[in-house]
Amino acid sequence: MTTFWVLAPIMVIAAMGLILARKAVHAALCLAVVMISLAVLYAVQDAPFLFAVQIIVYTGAIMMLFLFVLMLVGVDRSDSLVESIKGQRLAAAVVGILFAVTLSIGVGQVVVSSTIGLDQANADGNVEGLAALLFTRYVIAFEFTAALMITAVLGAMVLAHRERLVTPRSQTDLQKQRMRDYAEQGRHPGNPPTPGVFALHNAVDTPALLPDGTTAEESVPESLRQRGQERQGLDDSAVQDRLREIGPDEDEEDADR
Amino acid sequence: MIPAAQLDYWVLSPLFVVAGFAVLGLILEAALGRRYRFVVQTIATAIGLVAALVVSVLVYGDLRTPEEAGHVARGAVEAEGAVTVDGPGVITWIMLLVFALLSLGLFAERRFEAGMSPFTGRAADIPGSDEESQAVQHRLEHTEVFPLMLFALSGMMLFATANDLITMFVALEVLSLPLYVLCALSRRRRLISQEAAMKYFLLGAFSSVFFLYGAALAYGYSGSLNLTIIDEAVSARADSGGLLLVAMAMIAVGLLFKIGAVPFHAWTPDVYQGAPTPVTGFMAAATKAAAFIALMRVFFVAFGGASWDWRPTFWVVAVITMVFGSVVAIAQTDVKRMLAYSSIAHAGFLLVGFSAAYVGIANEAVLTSVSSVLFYLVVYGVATIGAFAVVSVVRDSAGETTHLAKWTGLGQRSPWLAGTFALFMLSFAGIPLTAGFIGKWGVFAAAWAGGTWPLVVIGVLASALAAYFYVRVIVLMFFTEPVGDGPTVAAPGVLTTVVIALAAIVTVVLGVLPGPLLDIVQHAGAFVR
Amino acid sequence: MMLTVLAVTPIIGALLVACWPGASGNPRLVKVLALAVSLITLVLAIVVAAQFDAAEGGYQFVEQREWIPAIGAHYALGLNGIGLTLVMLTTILSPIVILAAWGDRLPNPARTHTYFAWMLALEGLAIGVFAATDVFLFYLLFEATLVPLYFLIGAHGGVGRSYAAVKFLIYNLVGGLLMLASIVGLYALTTRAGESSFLHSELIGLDISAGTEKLLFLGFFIAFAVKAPMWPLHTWLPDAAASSTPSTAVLMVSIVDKIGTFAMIRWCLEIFPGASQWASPVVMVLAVISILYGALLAIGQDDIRRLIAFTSVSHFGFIVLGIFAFTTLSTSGATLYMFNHGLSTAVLFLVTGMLIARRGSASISEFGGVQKIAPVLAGILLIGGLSSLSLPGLAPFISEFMVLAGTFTVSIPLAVIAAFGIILAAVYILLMYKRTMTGPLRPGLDGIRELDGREFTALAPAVVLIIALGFVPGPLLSVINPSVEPVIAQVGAEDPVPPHPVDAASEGAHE
Amino acid sequence: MLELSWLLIAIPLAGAALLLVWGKGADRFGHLIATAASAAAFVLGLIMFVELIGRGADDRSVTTSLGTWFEAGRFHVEFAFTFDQLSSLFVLLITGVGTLIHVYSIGYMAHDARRRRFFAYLNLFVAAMLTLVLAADYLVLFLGWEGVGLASFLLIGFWQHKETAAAAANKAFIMNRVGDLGMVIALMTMFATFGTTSIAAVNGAIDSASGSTATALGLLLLVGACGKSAQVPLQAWLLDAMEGPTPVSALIHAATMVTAGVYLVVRSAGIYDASEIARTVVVIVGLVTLLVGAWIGCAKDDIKKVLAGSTMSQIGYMMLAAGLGPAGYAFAIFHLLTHGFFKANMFLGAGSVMHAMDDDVDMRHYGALRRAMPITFVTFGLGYLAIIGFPGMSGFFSKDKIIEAALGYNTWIGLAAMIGAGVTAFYMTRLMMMTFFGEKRWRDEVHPHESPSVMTIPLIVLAAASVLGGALYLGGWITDWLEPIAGHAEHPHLPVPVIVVQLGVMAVVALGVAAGVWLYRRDVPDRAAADADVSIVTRAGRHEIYTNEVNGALVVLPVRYLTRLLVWLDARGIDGTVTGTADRIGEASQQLRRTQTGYVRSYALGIFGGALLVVLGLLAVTLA
Amino acid sequence: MTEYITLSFLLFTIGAVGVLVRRNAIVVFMCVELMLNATNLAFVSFARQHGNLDGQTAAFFVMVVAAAEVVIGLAIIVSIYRTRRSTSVDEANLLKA
Repeated sequence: MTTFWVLAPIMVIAAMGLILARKAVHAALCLAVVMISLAVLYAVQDAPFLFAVQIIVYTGAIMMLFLFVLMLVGVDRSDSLVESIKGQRLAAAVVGILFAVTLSIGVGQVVVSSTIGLDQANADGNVEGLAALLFTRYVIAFEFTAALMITAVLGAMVLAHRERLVTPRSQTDLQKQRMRDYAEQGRHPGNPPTPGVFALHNAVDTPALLPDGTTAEESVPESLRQRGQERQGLDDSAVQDRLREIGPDEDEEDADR
Repeated sequence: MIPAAQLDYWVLSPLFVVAGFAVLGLILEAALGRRYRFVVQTIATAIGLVAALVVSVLVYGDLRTPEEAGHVARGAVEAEGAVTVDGPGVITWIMLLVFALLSLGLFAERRFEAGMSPFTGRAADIPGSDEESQAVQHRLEHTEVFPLMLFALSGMMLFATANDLITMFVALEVLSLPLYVLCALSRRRRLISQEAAMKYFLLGAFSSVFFLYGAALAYGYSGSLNLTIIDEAVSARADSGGLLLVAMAMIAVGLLFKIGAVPFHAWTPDVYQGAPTPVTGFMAAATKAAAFIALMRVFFVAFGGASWDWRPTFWVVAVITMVFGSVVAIAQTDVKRMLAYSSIAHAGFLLVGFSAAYVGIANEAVLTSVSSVLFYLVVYGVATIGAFAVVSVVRDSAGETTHLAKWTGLGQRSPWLAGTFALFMLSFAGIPLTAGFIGKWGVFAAAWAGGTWPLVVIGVLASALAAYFYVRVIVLMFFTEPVGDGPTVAAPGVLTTVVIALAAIVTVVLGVLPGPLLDIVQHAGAFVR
Repeated sequence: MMLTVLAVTPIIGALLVACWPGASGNPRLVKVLALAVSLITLVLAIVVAAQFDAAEGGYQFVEQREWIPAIGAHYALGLNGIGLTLVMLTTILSPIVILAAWGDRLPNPARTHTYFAWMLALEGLAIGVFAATDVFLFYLLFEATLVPLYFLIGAHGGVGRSYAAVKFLIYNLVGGLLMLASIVGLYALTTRAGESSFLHSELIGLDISAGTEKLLFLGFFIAFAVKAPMWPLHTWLPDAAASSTPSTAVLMVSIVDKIGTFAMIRWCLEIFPGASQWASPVVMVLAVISILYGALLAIGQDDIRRLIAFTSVSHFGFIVLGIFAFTTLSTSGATLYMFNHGLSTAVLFLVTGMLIARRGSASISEFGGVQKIAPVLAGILLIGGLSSLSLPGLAPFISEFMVLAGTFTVSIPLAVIAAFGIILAAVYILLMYKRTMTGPLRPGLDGIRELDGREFTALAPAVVLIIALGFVPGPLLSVINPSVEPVIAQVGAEDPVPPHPVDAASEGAHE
Repeated sequence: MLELSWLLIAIPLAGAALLLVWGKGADRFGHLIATAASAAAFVLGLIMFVELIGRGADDRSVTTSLGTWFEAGRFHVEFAFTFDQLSSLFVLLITGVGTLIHVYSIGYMAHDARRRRFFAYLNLFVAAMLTLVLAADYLVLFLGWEGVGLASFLLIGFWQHKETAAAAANKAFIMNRVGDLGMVIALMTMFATFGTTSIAAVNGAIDSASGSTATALGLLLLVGACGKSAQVPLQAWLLDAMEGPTPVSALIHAATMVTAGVYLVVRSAGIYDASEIARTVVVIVGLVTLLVGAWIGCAKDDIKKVLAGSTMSQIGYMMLAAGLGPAGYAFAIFHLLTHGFFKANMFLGAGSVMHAMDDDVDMRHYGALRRAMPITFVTFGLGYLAIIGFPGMSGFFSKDKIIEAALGYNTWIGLAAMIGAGVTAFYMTRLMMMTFFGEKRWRDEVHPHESPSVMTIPLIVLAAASVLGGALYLGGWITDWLEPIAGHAEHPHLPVPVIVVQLGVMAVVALGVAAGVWLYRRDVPDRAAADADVSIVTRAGRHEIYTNEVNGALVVLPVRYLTRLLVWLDARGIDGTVTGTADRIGEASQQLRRTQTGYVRSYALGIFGGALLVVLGLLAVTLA
Repeated sequence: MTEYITLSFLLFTIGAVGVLVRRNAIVVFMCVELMLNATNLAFVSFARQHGNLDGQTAAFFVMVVAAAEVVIGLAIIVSIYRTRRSTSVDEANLLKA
């Protein structure tokens, strides 16, 4: 009983954390707390097998999956605190409270019959007992969990797997291509210029300045450019002055950007 | 030592045939080259369905008759008490298999998308991206839809015959998960397809937890998950049984969600609209059928002893569902959404038949709640698949044109297609000489016999309301001059044509000569306890 | 088999007309084919009538076959005198209507064949309705008649057709569905009583508790009151009549609406005698309201077709009044009224339809002085109008008098108030006649032609019948009376004995 | 022969049908066929009449049945006709006068393109009128009753291109329908009380029924009679009916149809004998109409309307007589017959005048026509003498008898009837003076001329009848003849000797004539004096004592407004409820549609809330 | 016993409320998982009360099912994220009314 009274508040608080935490990761951690506590409660209630499964499958596998996905979509995203649907929170709270109260009143008064306990059922061992049920009474359900698993795999494949349609080019191919480009279009075969050589900034998101004062776009990594995260160092007055000295030609080029 | 489970594989074989062919499909998926997959998968699925159908019919013939079984029902509890192979159950199997066969015709139709299936070529691609067009160029097709459909079907079949709540829950998930995936696979309008999948998934998961929690409480009440044993506990109860009531309520929520009853209906329009049309048809017909039989099984078998406790609540739900579905459908401008609301309204009519809980008179072949609902599900399902098949044919360059405004003048452009659609609409509306009429007749007859004539009166008024929007579609198709270009009707492929024709024929035949089928559903008897 | 053949002939005809190769491109062929089918049906109906033994009464040409054993529905047909009267009306009017419809200008001339096909289909279904002796079959056909009419109005009507069609359908559907609820109730009752059955003969003896009976009666009655149509459930009719072609209007008002009053006799009175007695005061009051209300509204109409529609509301009031007075005289009169009203309304709708087609407008105020250039048209309109106002010597007078006199023996106030309808009838008909036909010819009407041969041929039979039946209604009444008497007996009513009967000797002096 | 009464009807009916169906082909000779039909009917009637005279007094009622008209339940109507003393007189009047008018019309309508149709209608009328008088059953009588109404409608509105004619026709028909309502209710009462509508049976059994039934029947039939005979308060249509061609006015609206009400009362003698109240009301109606008609006759300038007012007035006399019971029935019929002669005569004369005056009906445009149209003048003059009751003329006998009977009934009523005679003399003199005497007032382009002989011959015949009609009373023949039907009439007990009464009447008449001559001896203005310039009495007379206005205010306007109200209510109220419901549902649909927000979380809230409700519902059902 | 069930109710309700108020699809889904866990707690507790192992078996099945569900669910969420660059459930509302 002590275990229960220790864990129950923790679980409730952790569950509330699931609702209240702004960051998804925190919510996930809260859930993990609940799950582990739950595992303990299983153990207390003569369910050692479930205790193990809860830890291994739930906390170990399922929660990890959640975390993977969270990382995939951006760990540091946090929900905005403003509720966008009018009255949703209030309604949720009211319904929730009413629901809990109704359930407690409706059910609470009834659950008074004495607890039989699992000593007899677990006489041959908890796992054996479960297995006996699993392979007799619930064998059909058990067999159909196979279908469930297959579906899960298949579904994940269908939704997330991208069949490769063109063979990826090898290093050799790339090298050949590069030389060909140089031969035909005169593109520089070597590495692009390194970024961050500008006096005031020294970072990968700052494009290198060419001797004529213009920036070398290709010096910033492709991915940053696509996200539009490269720093526009050109607003610095020194650069502006320099640009003015150089003349109209470069201005035009500037405008092109 | 654990004794081996006593399984009568023969009576359970339809389940295993379907599931087995699903697995086979998976193997084929891995083994075959891309060029052959689609055709082979289609054929394999068809063979599996037909085989299961044949086996089901044979199993039905083998069921113990009521005389042999010693009670009013036909059949017996099998598989260690987990599955009930009884009259209504096997008929549901047959019904589901027929729905699946019809839907398969739509799944496999490759005429509309330049020789490609109605499903997206590669679900993982971002809509509108280069990859997607590349996938189209390479003529990619997700042939996994066939095994997925078979898995869903196996889940439905198990769902309808499960005799314990855990098996039922597993079946519920087996039927739901493939559908979630299928919903996301529309070739056109990927965004809403994915949205539909997500909504369906989140809400489906949410509601299934309610079912599960109800099961837990029922277990808490009776100490067993087996419907038969729960029934014993319920029948023997002395107290008011708050635990039982809450258990029933929560289980009802889960099942009503699948049926699409108000206020658990909200997913229906969105998902029906977003999902690929063949999937919508399959889902609308089959899921509803399976879930309804499961609902009836749970409430008649496990909670039959408490029927006066749950009936009033279901009456209210039935009324709200009928009225809400019919009323909101009026304002719809999208065919698929309209059909979705119509399916909500039909759920209401079905609930009328169900909530009367009329079990009939001993040794008399009369329309009971079970038999009338079975009949209704057949006619509704067939017409639904037919209607969605028609929807899949009415297209313009951007795919299906589901906006009703685009349907104006369809009757003049292609009278046969519009005529069949009108036929389905009339059947939905319950106009005599269509199957829908006999269906409505049946549930109302059962309801009246069960003593709930006010529900019948409300029901008929609601069907008048419903008739309004069905008729509106007919007006649109036949009496309104087409605006601008009007719909382009793609020449339907053989498969779709066959599906539409079959559905139309069944709708008419069951409207004029419903005798044989009525006979069958009446003799299916009650659920085995 | 005879009745099946009779009912199926037009339906097969309809399929023929609809599917005849090249039908859509050859309206002439379609018309001839449709007319031929309707004439064949008429011949068959005459054969049936000739074989009908009027003296015997009861149901004849009975056919009965199990249809849906699962719910106890039978394919059961049979005609009694009342049914025969209406079948004759249907078969007589159909060729007239089809011939009159030859010149109809349809919104989509390419679909002429469906127009005629639907008409024939409607004829077949109506015959089925009048012959059905199984309430389930009856209901099916009753509702099925909505479909052809719906398409006739909605696809082939005039301005506002789509609205009118939907209104028509929904109104009738609501009524029909309420009846469905009652039929479901009957099913539950018969099931409980043993074998479920919908046969008229079985339902007549059904033991129903008073409360249930009233409930079931209401379901039936409302359906029929919508169909008939009775105040205040009438508002679909003017819209539907104004938006349909004249032929459709005739089929609707003269035939299909009769199903309502016909069914009141066959199903309400016979199956629910107690409830009919219970409801009769209210129904009679509603009927009287219908009579006066319809007449007053007819006076206020400017659209000729709406006017005729409202006159029909008034006339249906008479019919219902006669039915629910429960006297042999009034109920026979009501039955005869159905036939006569069918004829007179047909003449009115068709001849005004021809007039409207010539002018392109249905507004009374756009006519005037037509008599001068089209005297035959005017004459036929006048005869139709006079029959509508129940001029003695024309058929409707007899039936109207029978209804009134029968009602008078039951309720003097209602009969007297209803009798005011005869004044109002004169007002609405004569005002309409005056405004359209007399006075100086209005400008713009110069082009109006006299009736041509086809139109005259279509109208003449109806006119002749109206006049002939005004003097010699005997043949019809001899068929109707023996069938009405059992109905009155079934309701448990007896004709009131006059307080001072003229003794037999004096009565005998007449004969 | 006497069983052939149906043939009397059939001949003109066949004529009518033939003319209508034959169509244009019969245009050239249609009028001859119609006249021949009418004449044939007259000849047949005459033969039958002679045969009837030859029979014994008890054997003079012959009923023939053509078979059952219709029957159901207890109800049974024979299509039967009775040829008896009363109907035989009517047959002769109708066919005789009718034939003359047919002949006259040949000339009068010679230039009308639709003459064939006119004759068809005339024949139709004759047939219907014969049905009316020959009917052995009230319902058959009603058939004729409405038939003459129809013929009247068709003939009043014969010149349909005139709005006024069409309106007058409608007015006549609709006002008659009000009377018909009374008839129909009377018929229903008969059926409900006696189980039959046979005239003989009802009148024979009336004594077994309560007095109130007899009163009710009497009053209801009177309503019918008032409508048909243009008695107050249903008199207003008659003056408008003068829109019809003049022969029509002569035949229908003077000689025959309008007297049908009197016939009905006399025919229903049994009923009226059984009810004092009903008879009293008949007397009052007759008296009032008598005076009102005379009043209107004094004020009108339209020759036909003067005659129409006179007709009302004279029928008032007949009604008055009929209301006196057995004392007056025979005299009512007597006056009816003589009136038929002289009024037809005068109408036809008026027609002749109009014919000469280019269809001008305003007497102020006449004057001094006696020289231009001598035959018309003479015949008209004889009619004039007859109507004012110049001694020896037919009117003298018939009217005098009525006044005597009225005096015997009630002194004041008798006196009123006497005054009426004086007024009659006045307005008829006025008419004569304005038309035939004084200076000519017609316009120059009008060239009055005598009518062709086809028109004058009927005039002469009728004039002769007007003069000699009194012969019917020779030896009290007519009272004796009608006694089996009208009952035995005691000689009235007069306060003064009969001769005094006769002299008194003559004095009053002379006074009226003198006043007329004196007032109209000089020229009258050829334009009407404005209403403001004439006395209120004249003004009222010109406006038909405002009955049209009263009808309008009491009936037409309320009905019109009621109709408008109902049309509005139907659209807004009843249909409004329906369409409103539909609209509400549509709105509800739009509103409920918004619950589908597209937000998964809203849907989830729905599910969660729904779950709560289902739980609460189940708990409530069980625990409550 | 009652306290276990009450705790289970509480967790279930909190989970349900979480589904209603959280916008991140993944968190919403985690809330569903919380509800499943609450259910499991009820199963296990009832199993002890009734002295049979059916409840524990049920809980086991629930875990298996949950695992499969998570796979599918996350796959759907990821595929939506790829398209929309967002996991907010509120932003997916093209389908409505």
